[in-house]
Amino acid sequence: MSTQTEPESETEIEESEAAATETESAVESPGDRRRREKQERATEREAERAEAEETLDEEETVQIKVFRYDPEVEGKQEPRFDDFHVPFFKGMTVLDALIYARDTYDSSLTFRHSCRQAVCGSDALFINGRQRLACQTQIADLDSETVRVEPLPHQDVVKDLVVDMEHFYDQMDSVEPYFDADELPEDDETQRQTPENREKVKMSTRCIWCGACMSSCNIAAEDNQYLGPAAINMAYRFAMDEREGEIRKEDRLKIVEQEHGVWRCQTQFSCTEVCPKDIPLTEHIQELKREAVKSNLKFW
Amino acid sequence: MAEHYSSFQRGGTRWLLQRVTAVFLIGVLAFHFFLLHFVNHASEITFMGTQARMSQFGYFATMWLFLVTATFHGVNGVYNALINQGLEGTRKNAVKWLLVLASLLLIAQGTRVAIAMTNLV
Amino acid sequence: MSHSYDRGFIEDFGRWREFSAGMWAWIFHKFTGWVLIGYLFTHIAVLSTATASDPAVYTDTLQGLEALVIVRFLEVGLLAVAVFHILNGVRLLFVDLGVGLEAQDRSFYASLVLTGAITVASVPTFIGGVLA
Amino acid sequence: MYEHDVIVVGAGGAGLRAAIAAHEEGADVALVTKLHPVRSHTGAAEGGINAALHEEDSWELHAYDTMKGSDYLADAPAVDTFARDAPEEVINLEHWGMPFSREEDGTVSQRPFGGLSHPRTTYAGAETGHHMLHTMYQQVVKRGIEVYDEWYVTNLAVTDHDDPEDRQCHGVVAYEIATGEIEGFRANDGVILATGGPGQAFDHTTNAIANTGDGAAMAYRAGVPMEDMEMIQFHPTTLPSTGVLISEGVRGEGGILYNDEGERLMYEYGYANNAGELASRDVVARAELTEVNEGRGIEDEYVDLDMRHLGEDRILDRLENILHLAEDFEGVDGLEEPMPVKPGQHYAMGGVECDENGETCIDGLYAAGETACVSLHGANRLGGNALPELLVFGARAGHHAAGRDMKEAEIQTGYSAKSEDGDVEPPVEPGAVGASGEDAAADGAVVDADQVLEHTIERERQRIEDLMEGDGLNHAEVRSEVQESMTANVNVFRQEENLREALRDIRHARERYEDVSVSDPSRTYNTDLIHTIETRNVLDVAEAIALGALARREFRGAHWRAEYQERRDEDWIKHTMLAWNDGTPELYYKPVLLESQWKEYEPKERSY
Ligand SMILES: Cc1cc2nc3c(=O)[nH]c(=O)nc-3n(C[C@H](O)[C@H](O)[C@H](O)COP(=O)(O)OP(=O)(O)OC[C@H]3O[C@@H](n4cnc5c(N)ncnc54)[C@H](O)[C@@H]3O)c2cc1C
Ligand code: HEM
Ligand code: SF4
Ligand code: F3S
Ligand code: FES
Repeated sequence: MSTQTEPESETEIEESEAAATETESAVESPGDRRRREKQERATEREAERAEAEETLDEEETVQIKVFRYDPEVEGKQEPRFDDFHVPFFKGMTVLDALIYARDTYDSSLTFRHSCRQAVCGSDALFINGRQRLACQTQIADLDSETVRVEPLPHQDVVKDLVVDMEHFYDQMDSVEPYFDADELPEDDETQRQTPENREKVKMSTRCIWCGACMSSCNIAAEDNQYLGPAAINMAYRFAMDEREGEIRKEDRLKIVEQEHGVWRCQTQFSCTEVCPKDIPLTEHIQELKREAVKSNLKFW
Repeated sequence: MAEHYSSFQRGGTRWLLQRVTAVFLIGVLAFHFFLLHFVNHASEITFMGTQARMSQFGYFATMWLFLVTATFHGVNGVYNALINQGLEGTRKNAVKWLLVLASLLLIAQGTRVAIAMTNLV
Repeated sequence: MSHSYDRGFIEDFGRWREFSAGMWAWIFHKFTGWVLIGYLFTHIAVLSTATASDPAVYTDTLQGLEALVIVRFLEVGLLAVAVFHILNGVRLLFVDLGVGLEAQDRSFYASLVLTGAITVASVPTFIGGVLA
Repeated sequence: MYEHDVIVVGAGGAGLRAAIAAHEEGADVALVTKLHPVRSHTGAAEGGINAALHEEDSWELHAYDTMKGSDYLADAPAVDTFARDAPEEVINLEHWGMPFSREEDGTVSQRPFGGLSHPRTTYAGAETGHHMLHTMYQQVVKRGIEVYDEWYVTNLAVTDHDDPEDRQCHGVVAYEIATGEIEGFRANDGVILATGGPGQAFDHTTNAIANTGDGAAMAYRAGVPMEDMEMIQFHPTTLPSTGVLISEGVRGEGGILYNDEGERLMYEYGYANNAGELASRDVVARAELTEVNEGRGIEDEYVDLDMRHLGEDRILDRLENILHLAEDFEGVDGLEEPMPVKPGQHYAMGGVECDENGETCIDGLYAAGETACVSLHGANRLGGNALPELLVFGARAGHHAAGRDMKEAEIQTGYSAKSEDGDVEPPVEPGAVGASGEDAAADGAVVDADQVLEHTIERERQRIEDLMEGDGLNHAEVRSEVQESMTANVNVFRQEENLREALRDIRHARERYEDVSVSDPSRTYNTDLIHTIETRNVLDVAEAIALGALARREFRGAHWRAEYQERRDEDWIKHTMLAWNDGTPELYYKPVLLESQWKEYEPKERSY
């Protein structure tokens, strides 16, 4: 079919222009009627909205309680919670509510966000007592009158909902988080990988570095050197990728085998529960423990 | 890359031993409890009874192994728990040797007691 | 970990209310493990009476202790602790083998229920002597 | 002041590839980015990466498809270079560990995609962009390339010669978001802009909130023309409340579009009697909007995309991620109810004018990725052609900036490439309000590199001081004013009067922007300030889009004009160019190159 010919839309536009100019035209075509009705509905909705804004009562609003802190600003140096009442709409996420509160009530409300679709990992927050991505959390699903939003626990708070991610990034970097094959084919050839092997590493490659898992783990909270579930999962992603080869795998196992590596995991499972990408973190950590033991047994 | 991480001790051995001892302990602990609280009611325990049991070589060996594995398992567990809490550096080392010392004392004393319970001495 | 601010009671008292099954299992296992190793040390201490030259010391000590109601109750507690530690220990061993990970929360609840049942069932045997 | 050979602004797919390339040449390269690299919007791409890998396929076919898809507004040298380099780049990516989906024999899978004559789209599940972004970031870590993350680049340090083509870029000025520190970054060999798309010029977009067209606006104000800005691709199936993309796969599997009256609109109203829901993106988007405009939209906003009849098994098997998207972002269960969808801004074909080597007309300034316009996509981008563009032209820009000897570019840049004066009469004066300060180059005195940087740092410091001072309007009001007007007036359907309306609104917003101030007094992580600066960029980019749309009086590719319903090849095979001109924008045209060193293309009707 061609995109160049669209006869019907041309006439429709002419019609609509005509309709716009000759509003008091006597005979109303069905199209005109619909457009008029549409117009009426729009005015109605606008009026409703105006009214709603005046009488924001509890039924159609949600209350969000947001953690506030700023080391620099007087009055915010002492952490506190601020309440915002935000008009609710179907499909509203916690991120939408935060954005509304910021843009309408307090532009100094600070949080990270970007993609709005659970791929950038910026907005992992502690929402109603659990690590979640704000953009991925429907307010309706929380089943609660108020939504309590805090920065990720166990991380230093920079300001409001923004935490210092440096330590998390350091842990990620410490597992040599890059593909590094023992040998590569010719320049114009790809490596082979069985679909089964890809399937095996698939879940582990989905990590978006949001840090929710690390924040939920009691061990990571206490033991600062613990690699943490995300970094171990990263190591898993490469160690299990058959394209890298055995030599590299040995090296990778050595990294996760250190005192503050996999052994620190006490299988609390909270990392697995909060991961927005459903990565079976505990399973991966456990598998690495077994792999590590196996590779050591070889030398006994 | 290996030398890069050589400062880290491989923790796999202790992890594995913790599991192996656990498997052993399941049986022995259950047996121990059952024997001394249900079969022979604890309140009826006398030195005579104990001596009779301990003088059997199999029982003695089991109890002694029980002591050793439980000590390792328990003390290693405590040590792990402390590392999990972020214990580091010199304090960690001090705690480590303290725990080793405590375990050795416990095993030594336990062995002494066990031998005293037999009719060998 | 150092905090550049004070999150007040939230950070100080932990978020236990928000803990999930796996975390409770960890806490209980830890607690029971510590109780057990603590008991092992005291146990050996008590049994040391066996090294006294007079066998009666040993018998008297044990029977004396067993005559105390509080000790009987403590024994019930010890049993509960040991049973939970064993059951959850088995659960953990399975987790280590990568078996039944999806059921980790249910197996924890099962350990709790079983521990409770076994403990209750054992009460007559333990308390029997002193109260009757 | 920091100093490196090459400074790459932006760490999405294009920025990362450019940094790796410069590093391959031995340059000391640094990435300066307002988001941590893995947070870049490249991670949102789902579909795939086109490259002619199969033996039966060829780069010529890929080039041909791309040119045809562009509706003959792409430059042949760009298209050919792209299609030739793409396979090598994809293989590179594979060597870096990209987890491509595989065939039984272990080779990389390729699937068919709209507008392609051969199945040549490589992919990694439905998360191709995520994997591509992460794979390249990993290589950046491996190479130890310096990354300044959460540093917001506020301006380019460019000499202030009168003629932009004499100007030279010596670096950038950036603001560290966490601390509020303003620093100069001196680039000895070149600055590469890779700041992504301008989706935030619209209020309904598949783009991230950080996609504010910063790079395009900065380059524009520094003197680089913007090219073909009117060419905006709208995607027909996005969720109404967030703009999250519902992949074409749903329609591919048999999903049906219904209007408020429960009619199967694509057939009922004859928008596409043959292809139905599977007609090309622009056709479906126009159909949906016509329904809404005609009053047959649901809640006068959207139409329904229904896939329930496919059955639970098939949905779970092939479209599971769609269920999650609808559930998480719209609160709708796709198994129980139809999903609301409407068209949303998706991709900008136009951008910073540059050549096949990524070079702009300003010496030492490069552009790559969605922010750039080499002119590869012309009037319409084929699905799966953006990601390989990041690789091919990201790499070329990196290599060239780091000094690799490359063949001279065939594409001409700068005002000197002009062929015709522009003929657009905007209803209001476009450009800067009271051109001064940041909007105009100074007296031409500052040319020495260090001096240029010092001078720019000073200006940025002053600008930020000014914004932080006083108490005025919240930028969010201005931003949403522009966004709403753009979506209402410069959308899928474009009519003369609406375009004029948009320009009036933008002017109004510009005037209001003069009164904007930042109310958060903190220097710590002040997003209020960052967003306020971004809003300025949104204004410039939105205006360029509206101006271009008003100028182009034909229907080509994604650009539909109510008054001109045909592609007019005799007059309009030319690029619309917009030069900032120190605050008084000037529109002109430059010829489209339909001939490259390898091939010549003949405009044909774009029918599928
Ligand atoms: C939902 C969606 C799906 C898509 N699917 C496909 C597909 O299947 N196939 C395909 O080929 N294409 C697809 N595209 C298009 C393609 O993904 C984008 O065009 C491409 O990712 C843009 O990459 P980029 O590197 O230019 O910019 P981005 O990835 O957006 O990166 C921009 C970078 O610039 C930085 N930055 C911006 N401003 C500043 C500043 N002022 N200072 C410092 N840093 C700054 C940001 O931090 C970021 O790192 C899709 C796009 C979307 C939105
Ligand atoms: C009878 C069967 C037993 C089993 C199956 C068992 C199992 C386990 C397992 C698997 C662990 C490791 C938990 C981890 O590292 O994640 C553990 C920890 C521990 N066990 Fe046992 N154990 C048993 C008996 C004992 C006994 C008899 C003692 C005491 C002497 C004991 C004391 C401990 C301690 C102190 C810990 C560490 C708890 C902590 O993490 O703080 N256990 N047990
Ligand atoms: S593993 Fe999951 S929770 Fe952890 S950082 Fe990655 S995506 Fe986030
Ligand atoms: S929460 Fe922590 S203890 Fe292990 S299973 Fe997850 S890393
Ligand atoms: S905004 Fe990107 S993950 Fe939520």
